[in-house]
Amino acid sequence: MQPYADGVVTNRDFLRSVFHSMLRARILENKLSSLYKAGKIVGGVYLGRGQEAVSASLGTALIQGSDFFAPLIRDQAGRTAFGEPLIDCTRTYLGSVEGPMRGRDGNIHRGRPKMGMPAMISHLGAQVPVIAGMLFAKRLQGTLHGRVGATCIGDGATSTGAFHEGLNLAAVERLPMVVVVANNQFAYSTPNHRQFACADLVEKARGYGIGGFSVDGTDLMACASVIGEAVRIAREGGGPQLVVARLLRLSGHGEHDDGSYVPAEIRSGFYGRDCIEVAMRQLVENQFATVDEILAWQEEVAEEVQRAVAQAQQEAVPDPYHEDWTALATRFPLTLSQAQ
Amino acid sequence: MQPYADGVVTNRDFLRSVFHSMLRARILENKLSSLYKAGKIVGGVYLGRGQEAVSASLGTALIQGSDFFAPLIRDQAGRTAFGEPLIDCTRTYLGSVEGPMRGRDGNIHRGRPKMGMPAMISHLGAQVPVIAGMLFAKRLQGTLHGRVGATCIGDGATSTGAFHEGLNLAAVERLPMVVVVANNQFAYSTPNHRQFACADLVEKARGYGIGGFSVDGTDLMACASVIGEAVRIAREGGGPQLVVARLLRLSGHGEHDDGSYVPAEIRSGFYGRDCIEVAMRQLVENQFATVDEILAWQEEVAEEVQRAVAQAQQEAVPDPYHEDWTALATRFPLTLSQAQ
Amino acid sequence: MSVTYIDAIREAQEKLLREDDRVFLYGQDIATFGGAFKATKGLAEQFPNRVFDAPISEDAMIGMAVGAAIEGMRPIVEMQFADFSSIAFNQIVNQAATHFYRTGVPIPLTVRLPSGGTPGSGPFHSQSMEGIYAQYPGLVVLTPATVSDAYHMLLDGVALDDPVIYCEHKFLYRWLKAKSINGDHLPIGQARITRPGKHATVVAYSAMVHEAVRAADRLAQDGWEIEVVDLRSVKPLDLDTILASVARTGRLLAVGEAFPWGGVTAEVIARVTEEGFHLLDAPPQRLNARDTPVPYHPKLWAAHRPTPESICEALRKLLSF
Amino acid sequence: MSVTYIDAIREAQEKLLREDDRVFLYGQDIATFGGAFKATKGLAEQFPNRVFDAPISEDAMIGMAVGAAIEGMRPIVEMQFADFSSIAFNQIVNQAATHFYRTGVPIPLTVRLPSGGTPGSGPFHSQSMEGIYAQYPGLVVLTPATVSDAYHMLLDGVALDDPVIYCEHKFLYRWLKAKSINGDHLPIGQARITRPGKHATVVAYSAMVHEAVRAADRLAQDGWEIEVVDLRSVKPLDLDTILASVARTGRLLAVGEAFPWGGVTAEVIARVTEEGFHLLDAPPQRLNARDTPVPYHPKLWAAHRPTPESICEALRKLLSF
Ligand SMILES: Cc1ncc(C[n+]2csc(CCOP(=O)(O)OP(=O)(O)O)c2C)c(N)n1
Ligand SMILES: Cc1ncc(C[n+]2csc(CCOP(=O)(O)OP(=O)(O)O)c2C)c(N)n1
Ligand SMILES: [Mg+2]
Ligand SMILES: [Mg+2]
Repeated sequence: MQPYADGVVTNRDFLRSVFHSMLRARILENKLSSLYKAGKIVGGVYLGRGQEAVSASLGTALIQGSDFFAPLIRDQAGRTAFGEPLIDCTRTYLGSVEGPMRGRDGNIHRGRPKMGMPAMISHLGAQVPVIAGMLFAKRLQGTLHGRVGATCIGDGATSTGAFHEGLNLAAVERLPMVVVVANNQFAYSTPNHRQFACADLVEKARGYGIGGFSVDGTDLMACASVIGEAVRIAREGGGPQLVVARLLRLSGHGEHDDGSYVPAEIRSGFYGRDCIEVAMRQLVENQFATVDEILAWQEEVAEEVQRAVAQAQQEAVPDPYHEDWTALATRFPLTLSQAQ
Repeated sequence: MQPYADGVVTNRDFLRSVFHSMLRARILENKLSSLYKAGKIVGGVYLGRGQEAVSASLGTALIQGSDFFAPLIRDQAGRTAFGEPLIDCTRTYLGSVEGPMRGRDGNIHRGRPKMGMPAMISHLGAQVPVIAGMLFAKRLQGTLHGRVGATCIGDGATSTGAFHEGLNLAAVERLPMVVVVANNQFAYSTPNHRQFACADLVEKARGYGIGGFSVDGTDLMACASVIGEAVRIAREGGGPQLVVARLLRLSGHGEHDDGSYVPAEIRSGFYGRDCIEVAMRQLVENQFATVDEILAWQEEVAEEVQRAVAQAQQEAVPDPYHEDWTALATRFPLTLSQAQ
Repeated sequence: MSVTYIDAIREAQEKLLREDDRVFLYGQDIATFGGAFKATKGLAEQFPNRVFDAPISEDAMIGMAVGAAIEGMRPIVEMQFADFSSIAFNQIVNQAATHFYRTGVPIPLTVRLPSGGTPGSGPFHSQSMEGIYAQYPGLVVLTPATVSDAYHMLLDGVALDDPVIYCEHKFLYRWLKAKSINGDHLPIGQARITRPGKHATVVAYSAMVHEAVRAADRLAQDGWEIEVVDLRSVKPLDLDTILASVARTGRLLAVGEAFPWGGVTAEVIARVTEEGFHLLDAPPQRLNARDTPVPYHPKLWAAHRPTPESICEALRKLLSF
Repeated sequence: MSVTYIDAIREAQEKLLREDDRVFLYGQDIATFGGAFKATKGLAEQFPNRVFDAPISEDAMIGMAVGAAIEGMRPIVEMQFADFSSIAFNQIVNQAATHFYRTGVPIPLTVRLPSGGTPGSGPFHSQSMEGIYAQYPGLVVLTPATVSDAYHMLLDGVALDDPVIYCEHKFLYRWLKAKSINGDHLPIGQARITRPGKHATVVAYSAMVHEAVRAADRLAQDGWEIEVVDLRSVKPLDLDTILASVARTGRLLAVGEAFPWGGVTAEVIARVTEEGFHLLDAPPQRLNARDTPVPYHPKLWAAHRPTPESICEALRKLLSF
């Protein structure tokens, strides 16, 4: 969906759509948090609270079925906006064998590569070249036109060699790629000043020869507009675009973490505001949605989440005795004809 | 040696010194090339022809015994300027067991880590964090003041994750480090436009939050001045500095390669001029040296090179039967007292 | 009062910082935060300017530590998980490991790898990489299985002049407790007879030592006396202790938590059969994890790695020859 | 007319590009320049927009290829030297190797690794990494020793749906010639009896097959008939063929050019002793390179890796039991 393609009307629809995904993500994640605290989830739970405006703006600007999106650990909102069914999420967290990862991998590592959404590995930065490669394949196949590939990463992940190599490769190939950096001021407990020394991460863009944008990540309208614009430029052949969003994680690194290392003045500072509240205000003030509408959405979504959790909880977990214990697609030994 | 510390007089001495190292490197490398072609050297021979002004300017601006210098494959001139004896070079290339690598490693991989010059591994970019670590150690030991660490790399190596991670780490620690990129337009056969997409590699500096300089690498006086300045700033606490020198490799990638992929218009273009000739002209025109002086240096150096080759050639090569076949400093089994 | 495996790792680092000013700690989130597993809790406050948060740059972290080691320091680098050392692979195996051989200048660097599986951790937070690093000349690879070893082997490892890959098992962190940090304090390179026996030898290391002891306990109920050897260090490998055990029992099972191709168990079997073939009364057996990534779901995970049940089964087979 | 090992690699890539438009080549200096070893000579001209020069970014090269494979391509990535794949280690072992298991989407990616030692190449242009990659679930690791295998196994490897680590030996590139590229064309996963014999079995792969044959030739002069088995692929490993050979000879020597801890030879011995202990009339032996980085100087290099002399010596020891 294009944020500004047809002026105000589309704009309204776009913003409502982004917000709806934000809401779905927030409510879903609140539920995941409760489930975690109730001991119903094994493994880590990493939430995107406070980052929904950025993530959902990106996911909404992408076209499912044609674009590619590699979400990272705080992209529940982007996943939702890109079209991932909630049930994929609850199944994965709750270990259902029906989920896309079948219990083999967990939580945020889920994906559906064949639907344009690769499944992240934990190693930060590693999805950047993967998205580049998906786009590269489309160029070779002659079907790149009009497509975009995008990925989100954190401030910490900009320090990885993978980010650097991948972004540079995309720049050399001038691929239609958007990398959104959610600079939430911390990488786990590590503050920006122990992570990089430039004034704003967006200053990296020039060094890669790509477009650069900076945006207040707590502001729905700013995010929708700037990220939408970056996606549009990439889609129209402008090469890779780097968007840096300034914001704050509104929870711990994971639900095991209380984030107490974040100083009080940062928490209560500008980026500590909740993007959902800001967005709600923006929608209402601009008469894009009414309070009642939003309350109705909330109720709907809460029920939807409840259903997705309930369904995943009643499904079978993987059974080691029926597990196909091989990592290979090929079944060896091959006969001669198979090998050819 | 500081290029401009005491005005013109030192400047004159500095330039003469840089030039002398350039000359020594060129004459030595011409000899290495002949030895290679005569089949006297096993393994690759990678020369710094055309890059001597950059490399020697850096080596001369550094203080041996206090600064650190990690040369790369085209830094014979910088090595010489930093104080590496010619015999270290000829011994390594000719496989003498007396050389610093004792036949265990070869050619450009030589170094004397304990004298401030680490021995490069082949993997490009890998020396960047090593220099950072040497400086970091000095900070911890309280003896960093006044020191600089430097390394050279090529345009191609800026695409490595190692370069990115290492430079960023140095920037975060604000270490007194200078990274000189010799942008010789090609990485082996790969031209700049297949390597990066920014207009000038110096544009990367801002993205790391460090100082950036750009210089004509064929111009001795420009190199001495700009590189000298970068070293000075780093030494005085200005944090890491990135210097990008534009030039051309005046030989193949290695002596096995004729570099025929370099288009004629680039060869005959501005960066195709020979920095030694430019430097000679500059010295003479500014009356920093006379032609006779330079001719005398040439003769001296040629003899010196001849001696270093002759000596290395008559020395023993390593003997596998007397080789200590272990990669460990520790001799196992340890007794209890040794282990403590 | 009891001390856990991770307490021991913390204590060792505290002692090292206190007694050796060449030691410093470098790793992600290890300073104020005290590390993802709290192995460095409080150390940054106690030793200002000796404990540093690193950027998310594993390759540069090791490269930096190599440089610092050249200049006389003894860095301890914490990888947040062993699995992330794949990013630092080049600096570990090509820079650190080759340095002494090439230049004669040793690199006394210790890399702490939080290793091994725990339920729900999945493919990228569960790996056991000892068998990867041990293949490279120039590295010492330690795999402590006890609280006392976790402590003493970290101290002894940092004292070595060589790069040390210190594989600490995450499952043992809080689960494994001891009355005291003291122990027999064997030197690095020496294996331990954890449990004496006479019918078969199980060679294990790290968390698998405990699974092997459990299996041995069960088989004891049927009258079998199983000897359990704890390798402690996988490189160097203490072949003498293994051979002496096999000489007593005539039967060998090697157990490891890593992937089944190659690795520690293959090396143990190959060395024993080469040097002690005549001691063997039955085909030596191996038990490793399965040949897939480490699965996320606890049910799959429990079936992926060796367990007391599968070790018992392997031992029964071994004893039946 | 004769065809070399590297010709075969080039021919295979040409055929693949011609017949399968999912195939593309990616690597440093492989387009106009034709590659550091000329394995892709002329292919960029012949197949415009199918052969690409990569930046010096091994990690991104593999990451990119994984992405392309997800979208239906069959990339062949050339590492300039196997040793530089250490930079791509994470993308190979954690991204490519785990992908099918995790997601059910296969990654038909082939990574060409110019492997093994040549005189004067030193520690970073000589490595043999097959035993490293084979440890990881999800990878197929091929080690062709003949011209025909170099050709057919590259074709067959690219046809597999899994990531393939194709280890091509640099020493064989121009030294190894054959009359024709055709051969017996065994399927991947099947070993070959290169030289039949009855007194002992040497299991080898890649360049070491030729050294083993030389050693066997020498021992033949003393009346010993040595059987040489060429593994061809080290993962999967064809245990059946090895066991059948050992059943005939009763004696086993495993020879590899990689470092001596773990690796292919350990896996071979461990598997044979586990499954075929009763077939062995003598302790199975191993011969690997020495436990140091690969030295630069030809004199040291020649003593670092197994040679016909050292193989003969190991065989004589084996035959004397
Ligand atoms: C290469 C790598 N190193 C370390 C980690 C462990 N780790 C997981 S999340 C994280 C912090 C990430 O910070 P950032 O990129 O800023 O993202 P945020 O969590 O703030 O959204 C770390 C260090 C990892 N996943 N990958
Ligand atoms: C990580 C890595 N990949 C590949 C190589 C092989 N290689 C050696 S030199 C070279 C080209 C280097 O180009 P550049 O950095 O521009 O330096 P130049 O040779 O032009 O001085 C390459 C690809 C390497 N040494 N390291
Ligand atoms: Mg962050
Ligand atoms: Mg270059």
